[in-house]
Amino acid sequence: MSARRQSYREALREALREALARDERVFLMGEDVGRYGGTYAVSKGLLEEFGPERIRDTPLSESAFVGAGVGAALADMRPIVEIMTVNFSLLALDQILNGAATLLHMSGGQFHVPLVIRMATGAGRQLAAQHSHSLEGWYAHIPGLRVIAPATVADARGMLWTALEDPDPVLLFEHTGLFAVEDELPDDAGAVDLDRAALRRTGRDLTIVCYGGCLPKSLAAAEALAAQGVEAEVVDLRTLRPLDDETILESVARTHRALVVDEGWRSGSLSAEVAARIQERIFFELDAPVARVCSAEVPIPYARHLELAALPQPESIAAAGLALVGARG
Amino acid sequence: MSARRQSYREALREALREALARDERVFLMGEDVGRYGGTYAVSKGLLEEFGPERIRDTPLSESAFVGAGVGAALADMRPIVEIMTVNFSLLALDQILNGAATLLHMSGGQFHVPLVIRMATGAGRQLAAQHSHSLEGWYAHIPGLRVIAPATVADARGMLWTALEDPDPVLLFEHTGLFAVEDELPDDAGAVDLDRAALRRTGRDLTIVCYGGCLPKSLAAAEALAAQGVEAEVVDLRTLRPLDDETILESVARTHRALVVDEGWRSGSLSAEVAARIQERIFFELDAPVARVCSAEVPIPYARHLELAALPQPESIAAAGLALVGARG
Amino acid sequence: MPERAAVPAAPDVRQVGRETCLALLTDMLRVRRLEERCAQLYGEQKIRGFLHLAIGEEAVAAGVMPHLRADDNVVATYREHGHALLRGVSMNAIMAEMYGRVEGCSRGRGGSMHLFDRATRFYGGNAIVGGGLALAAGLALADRLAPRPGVVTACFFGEGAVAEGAFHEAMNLAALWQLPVLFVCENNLYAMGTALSRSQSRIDLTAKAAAYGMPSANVNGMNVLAVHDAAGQAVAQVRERSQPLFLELHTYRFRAHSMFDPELYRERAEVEEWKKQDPIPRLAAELRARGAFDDAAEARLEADVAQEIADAVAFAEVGTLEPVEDLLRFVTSERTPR
Amino acid sequence: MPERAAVPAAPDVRQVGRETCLALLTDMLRVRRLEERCAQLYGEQKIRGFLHLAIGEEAVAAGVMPHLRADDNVVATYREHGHALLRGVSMNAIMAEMYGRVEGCSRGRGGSMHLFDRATRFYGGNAIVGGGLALAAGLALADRLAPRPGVVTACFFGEGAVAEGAFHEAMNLAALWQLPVLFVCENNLYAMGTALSRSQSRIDLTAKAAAYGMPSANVNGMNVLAVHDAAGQAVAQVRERSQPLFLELHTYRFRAHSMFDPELYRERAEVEEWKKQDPIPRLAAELRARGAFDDAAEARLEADVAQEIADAVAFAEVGTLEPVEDLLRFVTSERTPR
Ligand SMILES: Cc1ncc(C[n+]2csc(CCOP(=O)(O)OP(=O)(O)O)c2C)c(N)n1
Ligand SMILES: Cc1ncc(C[n+]2csc(CCOP(=O)(O)OP(=O)(O)O)c2C)c(N)n1
Ligand SMILES: [Mg+2]
Ligand SMILES: [Mg+2]
Repeated sequence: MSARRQSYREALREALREALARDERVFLMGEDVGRYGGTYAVSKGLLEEFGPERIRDTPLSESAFVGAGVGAALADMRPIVEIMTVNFSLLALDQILNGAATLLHMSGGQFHVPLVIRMATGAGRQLAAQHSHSLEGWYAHIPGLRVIAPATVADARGMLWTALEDPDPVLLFEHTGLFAVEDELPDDAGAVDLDRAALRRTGRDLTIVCYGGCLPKSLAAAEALAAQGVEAEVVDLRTLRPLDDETILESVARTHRALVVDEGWRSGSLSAEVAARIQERIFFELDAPVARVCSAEVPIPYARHLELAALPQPESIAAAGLALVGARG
Repeated sequence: MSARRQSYREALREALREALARDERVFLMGEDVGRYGGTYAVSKGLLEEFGPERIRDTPLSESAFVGAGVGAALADMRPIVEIMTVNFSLLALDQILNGAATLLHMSGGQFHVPLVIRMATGAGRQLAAQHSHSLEGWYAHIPGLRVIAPATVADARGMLWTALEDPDPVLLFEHTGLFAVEDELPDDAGAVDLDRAALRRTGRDLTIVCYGGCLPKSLAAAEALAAQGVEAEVVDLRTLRPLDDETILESVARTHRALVVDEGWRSGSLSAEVAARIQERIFFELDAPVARVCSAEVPIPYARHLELAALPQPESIAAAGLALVGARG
Repeated sequence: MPERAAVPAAPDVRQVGRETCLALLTDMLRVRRLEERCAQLYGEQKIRGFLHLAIGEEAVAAGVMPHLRADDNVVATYREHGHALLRGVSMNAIMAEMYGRVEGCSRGRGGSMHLFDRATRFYGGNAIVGGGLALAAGLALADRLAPRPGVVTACFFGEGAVAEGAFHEAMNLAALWQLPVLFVCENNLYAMGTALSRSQSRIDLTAKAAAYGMPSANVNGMNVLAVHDAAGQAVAQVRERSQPLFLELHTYRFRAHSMFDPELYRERAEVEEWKKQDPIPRLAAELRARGAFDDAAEARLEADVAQEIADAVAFAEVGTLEPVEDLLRFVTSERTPR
Repeated sequence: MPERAAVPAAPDVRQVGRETCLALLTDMLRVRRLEERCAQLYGEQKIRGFLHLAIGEEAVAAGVMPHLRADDNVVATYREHGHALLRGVSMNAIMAEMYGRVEGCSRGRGGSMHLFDRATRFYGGNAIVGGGLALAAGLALADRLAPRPGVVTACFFGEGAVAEGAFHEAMNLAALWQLPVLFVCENNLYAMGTALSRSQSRIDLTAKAAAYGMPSANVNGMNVLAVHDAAGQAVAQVRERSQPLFLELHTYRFRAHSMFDPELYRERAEVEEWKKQDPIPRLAAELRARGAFDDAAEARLEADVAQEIADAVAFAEVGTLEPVEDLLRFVTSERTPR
């Protein structure tokens, strides 16, 4: 089977192209997805290929075009709505929470909302406080949604397919730090199983649980730890709602130590839920408290050195890993 | 010192009246705060007393009037903005997160936002999926905000004062289930210390951590437990951001068992953060994993029996408390 | 309909036809009596939560619905009992819903504010003011893309919603993309206790439509024949031209906003004044004047309606409660049908 | 200004006066050269993050700012270097901000998109499209309540913002409460890659103002004398009547939206056509034609501006980095000053 080197961005684009080609009901809409070619060039070329009805530029009206996506999904289309970045998704949150996530239940199971909402997320490019949010964890709080965060090129390629097969709304978070990442991808790469977290590295001494933009950082930290004789297992959550408890717990039950890495602000981030669950379920397997490395609780500052200090980094992850294996138990 | 019996609603109203009388810069704005008398009658009579410039009815424009509150606070007024309920606050979330919470930092410390935003919160009155949210925990994720949740008549009376003295934005959550609760209140009841959680009941066997609408339920559960010989300590968080770790940890270090009660949906609720912190900080003091009783992960259903089943209840809290003291350790 | 048509003269009973008029009267009466009964049942705590009555405003739903086809879509607000009923949702299912029963049109999960029905393409029941407009645009977009030419989406909302950003965004989107949406603004002058003049700097709401280049009309919403006439033209225009249209219907609610409203914000006299325009006796009187309605007919009609309501209450009373073990159903779709 | 005034004839150099014209020219040139240098520094990675240049649009800020008093307020967008500079924020502080230095006008926490300055009542620098309008209404509300009669809040935003619900809500609120806000819409025809005609069903934006009953005017934003004239009248009207006003300034950005934009959405020829209207050479030529400007004056002016920029760069280069230990400062207020 042949393989090609592809970037995360290209993988997302191919997944979109394939979805559009496969199913007439699929269309993409959002700000600058068409003529501009996509803010992060993900949808570049698709307008030429599929035309303006299916690659639909919208006005700056996040609430309306997300709501329109919900409406179109209700009427059995398969809309893919792109919110340029998670930062602007706040303007559409009512439509997501009180609409997309809730209609199936409120209608007693009558109205499905097969909607996929993609958004770029994350900090790290000196875009400052209003353009650097990591709010995936927030969305993972909402019943009725599936929340996914591809961290690898293969997942960027495969997750959209699976998301489009979901009869319920799926939020897909693309970390801006990953767009340029490249990897080999088999030519027939396709749908991936969204129900399971993935072991990205095996190790006996501790489990690092992470997702999205923190996967490469966690893997780098694991390498650094390995150089010091500490073998970290790395679990990539992939789906943030619902969480795959089994994979997490199975790993931690083996390593007896868990470190959760999350680009969200520490208090109330997804890391808290993961930590709470681990101790709830396998408290007596733990040799040490579940530790966390998250973003500092500060609106992300512009200055480079401050932004770097505010976010999880391979160094801070490795340091927390070392402290964890040194902890009593 | 004499005392009067007062409802939570009346206490809130007196706090508003006092604030308006004390400081010319204070004004109240929001939907139906004036002529209607407040959706929950909290501001009833204030229009007549303070006039329409200071008791300002707004159009149904949550984003604009919250943003206007931020602007007025920047210019050194002391606005109290009422968002009728937390459910509608989603429409103003951008102004809260990207504005109120962030301006001080983005401006390098130049622009303070002394804004108080009040909102009703909570389920329990069969208002169904779109009108029953408990999103305080979400807001407690945002750096730059203080989030408070009065659970007693005294706190309803005192917290507004303290909030208005804060140079930074404060979100005040009033649980709809508490408006009619009455209690004795000294005539000179005034400002309360927002930095500390409160021990509402002492006990040796476990610590129940809760806030807002779950306080009466937790106290009822503690009584039920006491009847079975289990003495629960009840900690009322009062301030959800920043959390008063000390009071929580001090109690749990004594009881060695913690149960967190939260009306938010379980995954990603504030209860997760509290649980994560407890095990992080005093893991080796714990005789059992930190347990949680939260709302079921379902849009709140209309039917009464289903709504009751979806929310924490004294019975489910007591049952979890019993299970916890029975747990190994 | 031209851009911002003037208030058209209402047709009279003769022009509209006796059958149609009687049907309109029946429709309005069914809604009126149903809601009166709901208010009672609320007092008896059979119905709980929020309950918003449209008593006084029946001409709106009654005048618009007859023009919609089975494949059209309807989006409404929390004040939607009449809309659901006249769209064709059975009174049984509506009543059972308010009782929180499985037999309810939303299985008891939604309640008064969230009536839904797939069979009649009734997309709710939305309790977020302004929340339904974008949804309607999306339904119409789906019809455009499918394509299902000639399908109309009727979207009802109160005048209070006009202040919401959601209104602006959806109106622009519908006009920009020429989506076949009929926006029906039920201007009953108040949003809870807030009079329109305290909510809008300019209270002529068709001026908003004009700002989007959307055709619009002003209609007397207390005269069902006027509504029926204007809505007929409007629906036809949306259907044929596949472009949105904005109808402002001037109406009034006779009752409180919800069951909790002490009505401090308006004078009793104002309410009484508007009651003189009650669309039901008005049409009944016109019919009587033409000899098309009399005491006997009225008694029959009332009896029929009373029977329908009695049946619905009986149906709801014996309805099933969803087992508590099923609490978590319908959060996500069931992949294998149970 | 009447409701929706027609495009007024621009005054000429003689009418405006030589001194004022030279000041306007100087202002525009300072912004132009500053931004050209910023682009360079971005290439050198001295400036990072997003950088949005207003090259081509200098007449907007240059024409409006001179009419504002020290006690007026200014709210702007992420494309605000010129606004900050011409409001009186020092070039040093602006450049240091983009370098991420403590000496920056936001201590390096904000960067290019978040210039703030308390001294000049410059309330930022907002990177959420439409995010500043409600803020401006609130500033004006505070002036009303304080009261500080005669104070004006000038709020700048791009035409893309008009599609946001936030625009609608803030416009209505300002008009309803008669708040003294000057809304300045910088219509440069594109929001990133989206042409206005793909964003608005009706592209005459003053029609939106009319829907709120707000007076408005259309102005040629490429002619600084026209802007200066219209803004003068507008500011005076807002100040005197204490009511909002909407100015639509037709302008064009010569450069890409940001440093990442491949400009696939417009023809090179369109850009070149607009460049012929470049407001800087246009005014320079008019001044030359009147003998009020010549090669020597131009050389002097360019040299002065170059010096100011060189100084600013030097200042920023030697600026301080905030200690990493201070990362958490300014999240909440410091109760005891450090
Ligand atoms: C976004 C939002 N804000 C506030 C409310 C609370 N609320 C419910 S109904 C209502 C009044 C709406 O008035 P209008 O749109 O005129 O409809 P009417 O009730 O008159 O039919 C308000 C403010 C809400 N449901 N949603
Ligand atoms: C709410 C929101 N949506 C999207 C964006 C991304 N974005 C940044 S600038 C911009 C274009 C804005 O255009 P316009 O308002 O015309 O201002 P211009 O850039 O032309 O000056 C967009 C879409 C944003 N910053 N905020
Ligand atoms: Mg109304
Ligand atoms: Mg623009």
